Amino acid sequence: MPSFAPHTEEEIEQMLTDLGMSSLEELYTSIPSTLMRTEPLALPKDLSEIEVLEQFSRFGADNSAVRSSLISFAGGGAYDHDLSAAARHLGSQSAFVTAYTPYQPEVAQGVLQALFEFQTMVARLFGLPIANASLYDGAASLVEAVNMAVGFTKRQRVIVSTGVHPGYREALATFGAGTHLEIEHLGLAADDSTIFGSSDGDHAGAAAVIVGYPNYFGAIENIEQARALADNEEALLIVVADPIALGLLRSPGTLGADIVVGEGQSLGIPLSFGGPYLGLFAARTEYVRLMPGRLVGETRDLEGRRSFVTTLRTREQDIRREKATSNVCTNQTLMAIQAAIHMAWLGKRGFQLLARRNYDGAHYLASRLSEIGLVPSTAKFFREFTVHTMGSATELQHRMLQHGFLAGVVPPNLDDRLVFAVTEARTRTEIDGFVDSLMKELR
Amino acid sequence: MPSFAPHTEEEIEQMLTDLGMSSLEELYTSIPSTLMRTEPLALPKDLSEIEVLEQFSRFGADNSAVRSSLISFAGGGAYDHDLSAAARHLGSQSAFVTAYTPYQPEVAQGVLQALFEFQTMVARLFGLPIANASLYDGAASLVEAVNMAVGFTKRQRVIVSTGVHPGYREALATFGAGTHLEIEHLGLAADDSTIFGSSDGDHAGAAAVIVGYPNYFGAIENIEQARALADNEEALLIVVADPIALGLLRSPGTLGADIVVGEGQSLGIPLSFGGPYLGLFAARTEYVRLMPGRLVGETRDLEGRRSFVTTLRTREQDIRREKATSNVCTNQTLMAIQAAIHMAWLGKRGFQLLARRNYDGAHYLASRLSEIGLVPSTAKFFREFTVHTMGSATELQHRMLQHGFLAGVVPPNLDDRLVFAVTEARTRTEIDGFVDSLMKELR
Amino acid sequence: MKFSMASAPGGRAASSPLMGDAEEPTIFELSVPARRSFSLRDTAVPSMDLDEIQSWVREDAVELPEVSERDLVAHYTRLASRNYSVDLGAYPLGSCTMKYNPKFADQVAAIDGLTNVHPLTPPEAIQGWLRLLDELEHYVCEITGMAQATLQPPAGASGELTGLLIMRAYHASRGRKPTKVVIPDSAHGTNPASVSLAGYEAVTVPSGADGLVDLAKLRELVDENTAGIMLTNPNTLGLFEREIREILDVIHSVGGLAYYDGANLNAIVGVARPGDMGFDIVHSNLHKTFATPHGGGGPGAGPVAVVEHLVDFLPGPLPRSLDGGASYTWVTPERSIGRVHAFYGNAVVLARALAFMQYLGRDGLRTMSELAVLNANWLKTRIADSFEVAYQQPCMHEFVVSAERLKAETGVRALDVAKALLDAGFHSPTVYFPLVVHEALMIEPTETESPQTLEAIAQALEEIVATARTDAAAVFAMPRNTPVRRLDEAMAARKPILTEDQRQ
Amino acid sequence: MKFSMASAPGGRAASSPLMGDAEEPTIFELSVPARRSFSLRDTAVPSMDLDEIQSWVREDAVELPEVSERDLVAHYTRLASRNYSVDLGAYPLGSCTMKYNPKFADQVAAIDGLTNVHPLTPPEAIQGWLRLLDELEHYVCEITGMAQATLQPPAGASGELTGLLIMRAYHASRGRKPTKVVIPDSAHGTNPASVSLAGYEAVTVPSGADGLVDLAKLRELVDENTAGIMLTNPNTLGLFEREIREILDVIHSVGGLAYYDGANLNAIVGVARPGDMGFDIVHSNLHKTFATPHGGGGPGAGPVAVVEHLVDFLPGPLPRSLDGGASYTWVTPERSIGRVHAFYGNAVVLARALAFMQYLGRDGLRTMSELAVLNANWLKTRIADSFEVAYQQPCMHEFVVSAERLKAETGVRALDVAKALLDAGFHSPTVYFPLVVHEALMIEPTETESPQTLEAIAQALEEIVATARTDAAAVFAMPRNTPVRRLDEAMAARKPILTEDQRQ
Ligand SMILES: Cc1ncc(COP(=O)(O)O)c(C=O)c1O
Ligand SMILES: Cc1ncc(COP(=O)(O)O)c(C=O)c1O
Repeated sequence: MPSFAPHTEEEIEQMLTDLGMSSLEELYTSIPSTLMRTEPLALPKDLSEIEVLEQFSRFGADNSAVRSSLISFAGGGAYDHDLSAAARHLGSQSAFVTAYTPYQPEVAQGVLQALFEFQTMVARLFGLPIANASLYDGAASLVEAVNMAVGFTKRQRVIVSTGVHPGYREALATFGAGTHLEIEHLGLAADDSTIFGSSDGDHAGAAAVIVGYPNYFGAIENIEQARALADNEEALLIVVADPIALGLLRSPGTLGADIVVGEGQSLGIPLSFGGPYLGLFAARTEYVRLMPGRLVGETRDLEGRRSFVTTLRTREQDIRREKATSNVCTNQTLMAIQAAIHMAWLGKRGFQLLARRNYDGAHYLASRLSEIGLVPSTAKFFREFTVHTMGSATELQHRMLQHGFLAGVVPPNLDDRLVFAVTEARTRTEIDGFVDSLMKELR
Repeated sequence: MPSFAPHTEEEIEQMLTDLGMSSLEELYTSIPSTLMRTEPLALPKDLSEIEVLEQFSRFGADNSAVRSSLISFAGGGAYDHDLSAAARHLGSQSAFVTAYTPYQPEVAQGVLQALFEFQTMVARLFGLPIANASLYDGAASLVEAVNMAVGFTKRQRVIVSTGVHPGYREALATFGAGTHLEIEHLGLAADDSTIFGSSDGDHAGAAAVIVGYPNYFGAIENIEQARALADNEEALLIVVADPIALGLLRSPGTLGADIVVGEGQSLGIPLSFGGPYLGLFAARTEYVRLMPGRLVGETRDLEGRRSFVTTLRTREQDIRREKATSNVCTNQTLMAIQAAIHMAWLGKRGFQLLARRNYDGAHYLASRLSEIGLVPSTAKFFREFTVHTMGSATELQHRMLQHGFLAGVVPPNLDDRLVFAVTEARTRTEIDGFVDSLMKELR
Repeated sequence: MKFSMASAPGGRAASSPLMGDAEEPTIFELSVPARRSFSLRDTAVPSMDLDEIQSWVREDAVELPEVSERDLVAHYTRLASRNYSVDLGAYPLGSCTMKYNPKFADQVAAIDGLTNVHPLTPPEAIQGWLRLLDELEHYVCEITGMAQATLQPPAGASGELTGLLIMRAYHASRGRKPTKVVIPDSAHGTNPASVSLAGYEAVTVPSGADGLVDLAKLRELVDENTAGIMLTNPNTLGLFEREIREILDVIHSVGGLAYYDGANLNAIVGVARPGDMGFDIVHSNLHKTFATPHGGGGPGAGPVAVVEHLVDFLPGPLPRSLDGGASYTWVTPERSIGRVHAFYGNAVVLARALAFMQYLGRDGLRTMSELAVLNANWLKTRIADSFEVAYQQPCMHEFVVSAERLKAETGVRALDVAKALLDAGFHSPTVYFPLVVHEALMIEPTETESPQTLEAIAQALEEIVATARTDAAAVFAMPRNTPVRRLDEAMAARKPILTEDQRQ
Repeated sequence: MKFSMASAPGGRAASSPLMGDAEEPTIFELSVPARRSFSLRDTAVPSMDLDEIQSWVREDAVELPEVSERDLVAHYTRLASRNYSVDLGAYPLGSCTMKYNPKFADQVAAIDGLTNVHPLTPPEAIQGWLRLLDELEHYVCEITGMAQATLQPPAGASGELTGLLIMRAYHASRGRKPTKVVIPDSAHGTNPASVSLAGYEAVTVPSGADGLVDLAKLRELVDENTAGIMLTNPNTLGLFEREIREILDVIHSVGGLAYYDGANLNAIVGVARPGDMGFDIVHSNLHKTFATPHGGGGPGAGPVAVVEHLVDFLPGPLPRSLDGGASYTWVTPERSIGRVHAFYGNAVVLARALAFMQYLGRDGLRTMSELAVLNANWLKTRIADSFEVAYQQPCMHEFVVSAERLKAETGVRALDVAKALLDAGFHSPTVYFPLVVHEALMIEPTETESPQTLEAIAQALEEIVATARTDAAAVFAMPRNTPVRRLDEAMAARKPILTEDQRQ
């Protein structure tokens, strides 16, 4: 008997008697007997909670975690930041963790207000008037942004910079198979930034132009040029932004983006082997009725008290069904709340300072690497940049593991490059140690 | 500016202006200038929270923790049990952790009801009608029990078995210096149990007779004999009980104890390098007005709803002052709540099973040790027993650390003995491994 | 019928007022210029010049709130105290499987070697994670009766779309381009939405009076343009589609595939398997059946498992051992539809689910489903005098009743009943879904609620009905004991205020 | 006087009702025979026979509750939701220093290498703990101006008794047996209680009209039978004893020692030191000044620091390095009074306190005290129109006002004000203490509350006074918004029900 089910044998008997049944099997008379399993599942028998915990500790011991085993200079959409204890504590309150989607606003003001605050922070960060209450991750946000642009323009063609995160581009291609998306790419210059200029396709126009800010290789793209291309195509401009960069750089919204999406992991969420992360999504007000995902709005209760509720629900799948703006239902609310708390912990000045620390760390590493001959290809960057390795980047990365370093990420199909990232968590001592080890390996 | 103080520079200025002051120093004009420090404290400057955390992780890395570094066969008043996740989670809710002593019962029903439930569990465990809401630790509970017996009998003499935990006996001696306690000891037989028989002192009678159950060396004492001695002396019988043992053994209250005290660490509290732990205290009803510490009682609110409140407060120091039954104020409430939750998680049957697992483990170890010639001196024991080592026990314990074992505890001033403890957390594989390593060291 | 469960206390949030009844200010309203919480480490990294990127540098700082840590903590603690959750009491929310989530799984989710791993760490340094995911895939496949699975989809809806894209790739691989996917009229909204996103047309098959797919109508609908069908079984009315084999035969006979929406798996784990019923593609909602907490709306996880002849289309990468389990690496199937997540899905949620499965084990998993079904049937029968049970056959893990009679007699609607239940200390059931039942109340007690709690819910519902009959206005005015009372939702939608800055 | 702080929101628990208003059953009432939460590991240890101890084996099992984990979690989650705490709002409880506790210290307290260490692990395997304790001792001594300290006392009261026993041992070592310890009439109750337990007679010195020790009276009281004095400075009225040097000279002149009750240290950290004032023995309440959370009544920690000539009497063992810091071991002073705790005190609480001290650092610690004093003075002045300020000199970190006038005019007592404040969303101040002020309200805002919160408290107090004047009955009926309302405390004491089994 699993201990989560409260029923005692006696109670089960009694309940069955109340139902006029004599066994639990009888509950399943509506299932044809040919479909009923007679054998137990071919799975191990139950364990105590401590045994399961110990089993997972062993799984954990077989991984090289950052900080305890590895000093990370890897980014690529997942960053090793210092996390605030307050956000961790507050985000793990059971009232947030074990609540459902706020369908009954009278008893969900906690989640709803926290999401309203989150939406405000994301909108301000991205320089756009509205934001939603989260999507699955950066990739999902990009896919939804494209769907929205396609829905708005009624066009199938999108122009994507190859500087956009390869994982996001792959997801876009995967889901684009359903929506018959035509994806066209913009190449990169030697400095890792996108080569704009009117697209060479012979179509009438595109649904969207998509660039990273900074892009996957670290380059800070010229959003105004992207905007010009979009205007040419009468397309929407979608920017995939690194939220941390926006502590230092002008926000994409103010630079002309129509939709800004991004991965919110950097905003106080652990690396977590890639998930759960946090898809950010903001847009201009005119697209509000095309927005994917949940939106929390302000209203009043019948005593006139300010309160919050999910709103514009007619966009959503449970009401609009096959005509919904998106199929999303469960999103990443808990991550959104945690990110909001972390952003509030950093606050206006902390966020600015944090961004600067990331910048300084990356540029310090770049300058140290230049000294040993590894000159970054990326000309203008924030906290991430690319170097070209002589031999196999994967090989070099492998050897650096032995020194206790996670030496950047290798871009898919580009085994002669490493993209390095530095956050505020990396000290000068760690950076110097990293450069020393790299030097040894390259000698 | 420490980030815990919310005040901005501007607000400080403004508040000072409101007070007609021009600097923070002015607040301290009532302190003679000769007493005002002009130099800063000779302490390091502030650190970020992450730096402090890393500093403490380094402290932690310099200890050998049980499970991660050492497999523990040590007891001596501190046991390595499996902890329930539910108790850990529930006990760390901020409503419990960051509340003060429940002085305003209208907004402290959570703590008060949890303590009422705790009192009930302790009373049932010890087989006595009433229990208090906790004292500092097992030692403090013993001291308070003796004070109570002294207060009740108006005698200064107590008869203490040398089987009682040496740390508790030392604390009793320390505090007894204030209350002019005369402490007389009962020796132990070869099987580690107390030699009773009328005390050899020539006093008229004693305030109390004190025995362990089981005692420090592991022996299950004969409480009926202790009771007989106490009756002889017209003294109160105080039993220092291991709560886990009471899942298997008859409770001291039903065997005749007047006061039962104990250390509650085994009830779901981490080893914590010795604290915070949990002093348990139960007694017969007739002593209720002499009880030390907080008592929570049931009552009604003005709408007739059942509610809870600290009661019989006239015993306590804040009201009775120099005539109080005790000076205790802050106690170990959070530990009491955690222990109550853990006991409820174990429940009636789990607690019984747990005790049996402890018994089985210890007796299995004892039988394996007997095979290699280390025959326990303790004849009747629960989960802890004593073996006599050939050479220095401290030396042997030191060598066993290299094998990854915490090989019991060495009784103070008895360097030829080791007291071993086994809990439900020790597997047969671990026990066998321990015996193998011991064998190697003894060869 | 006589009922055995005394009305013992249980399952109800009776926390009653804690203090004050004012609004909680927003974090922005608590903000004071120059106040702060943060502290950053001293990295000793020198300040680097900004010259090269000067034209990108913003002049202003992002207007994030400026609060003390003390106020930050108090604010979000107070917000938490304004929210109902499973940990407070029962959540009989049909279709959502809101069951108690084991606390030890929180500790699993906090293990350093799991949470602090960068997703792009080379495979040799993440063997623990790869093994864990492989083991979970095995559990998912054994439970669903499938061959292999992707763990990438971060929620059920994402799993649906993934499954439909696999369906699409499968047809394409056979040179076919069917255009329609059949869904029953009781389907969850994500189903038709996913069908559209997969480039298919959703075709609705009606339910018969018995709440089950109308097989005759299905036969009429299906032709060689049919790519497949999406079903959940038990269906959204809580009923098992008895003729499932026949239904799927119809689909398979035209070369279509059958998709199983695993949202209702909680009824049948260890009892019956979608694979044995003939399904080809199955998603599981780990945040429902396998007790990963719902987080106020997410994160979840929606692994998709497929039969043997579809494994080639699974999204990559997949954790695979090429040396019989000695070591693991990432492998992407040859004809993979591609990634559906930037990394490997909601990995930590996946770990929680595996922990839950290991804890319950082979037998416990089956008992879980049996008791979920027992609870639902008992409660359905228990409240049958108060509301009309929509369908008479034994239900599975959830059931639907209607408040139509009550509405006709008193004006009190399903929505009012839902709101009134809040005052009794319980979360409301799902209302007005599925759409095929009028004034629907969809109730799913789950196996984690005790008979005492079920009895308490039943009594609360009875009391609401009794009040409706004597004083309907009192019911309309409920809830009264909640942090706020009924909201003006129309006002929220009319001129949406979605951020602090949109407020006048 | 004009006040600058606008009434911005802040510091107030406005969580308002969450649902239901019923009692929460006890865990025993939730119990059902044979229900369970627990799971125990499979140790593979064989079952051993019980023959030898058969006569001790109990027949019955201990009647612990039998509940599901789901009900267990819901019960204690609901209980938590019935409790006020610092994390919810302000707690201006004088003498208690209820300040915000930093959350990162919870993480410190959870570090495996600290929490999972057995106290009797040999010193070579606990170097981290020994260093940590040594470092904390250094901080405590530097802050108090003392030579060495024991960290063993698990709370303030235990520290007091420890200090008095050191006093006793010191006199004994000099062949003296003085009998009396002087304490002021405003002293906290633990002081006289500790004096008795140390075997001394408590002799009270009255305060003058200015709230300070009456030096002339003190001179009359003190003679060679005086073992020492116990003071807290600032004193329990929140006033600094200006003539502290003179007071202590009187004591020292007869060979007595001066004990400093550190409960009020929060006023003067980095500003003035007990050692510099002439104190010989000082305890610090780490759960007050150094922000370790109070846990609903504990655990705390009350280290005792002493001047050089008393170090020999400190309880052992002490963490000491005999090789200049390369390694540490346990050392017990030769004339030690002995242990006062079974192990080394509340070690994890000690770790939290050190973490707090390191976080604030040299300057932050002083700022902490300065702002605590600023807050107290500001609030005192702000509410001076509503209540009579008991003493006019600038206060330190707390202050005492009297509701005597209010009581005379309206019948509303200090207690009623305290209860009414609960309804406003704040915890009450301390009332009827210190005893020397009638209808006392003792208020300590602490430095962690913002000026906005102080203003909100002031407004709430003003409103209560206003209500008292217009409708005293309304105040007597408060609180109304709390989980329960005023309790019948007499009934509780008349026939105490202290356990479930004592209930009829
Ligand atoms: C029947 C059914 N299908 C699909 C889903 C979608 O799952 P998710 O919310 O994880 O995207 C749900 C969720 O409520 C559901 O009830
Ligand atoms: C002035 C004073 N002294 C001593 C104490 C006792 O400290 P503890 O509660 O830690 O025993 C207190 C506690 O409230 C106090 O306020």
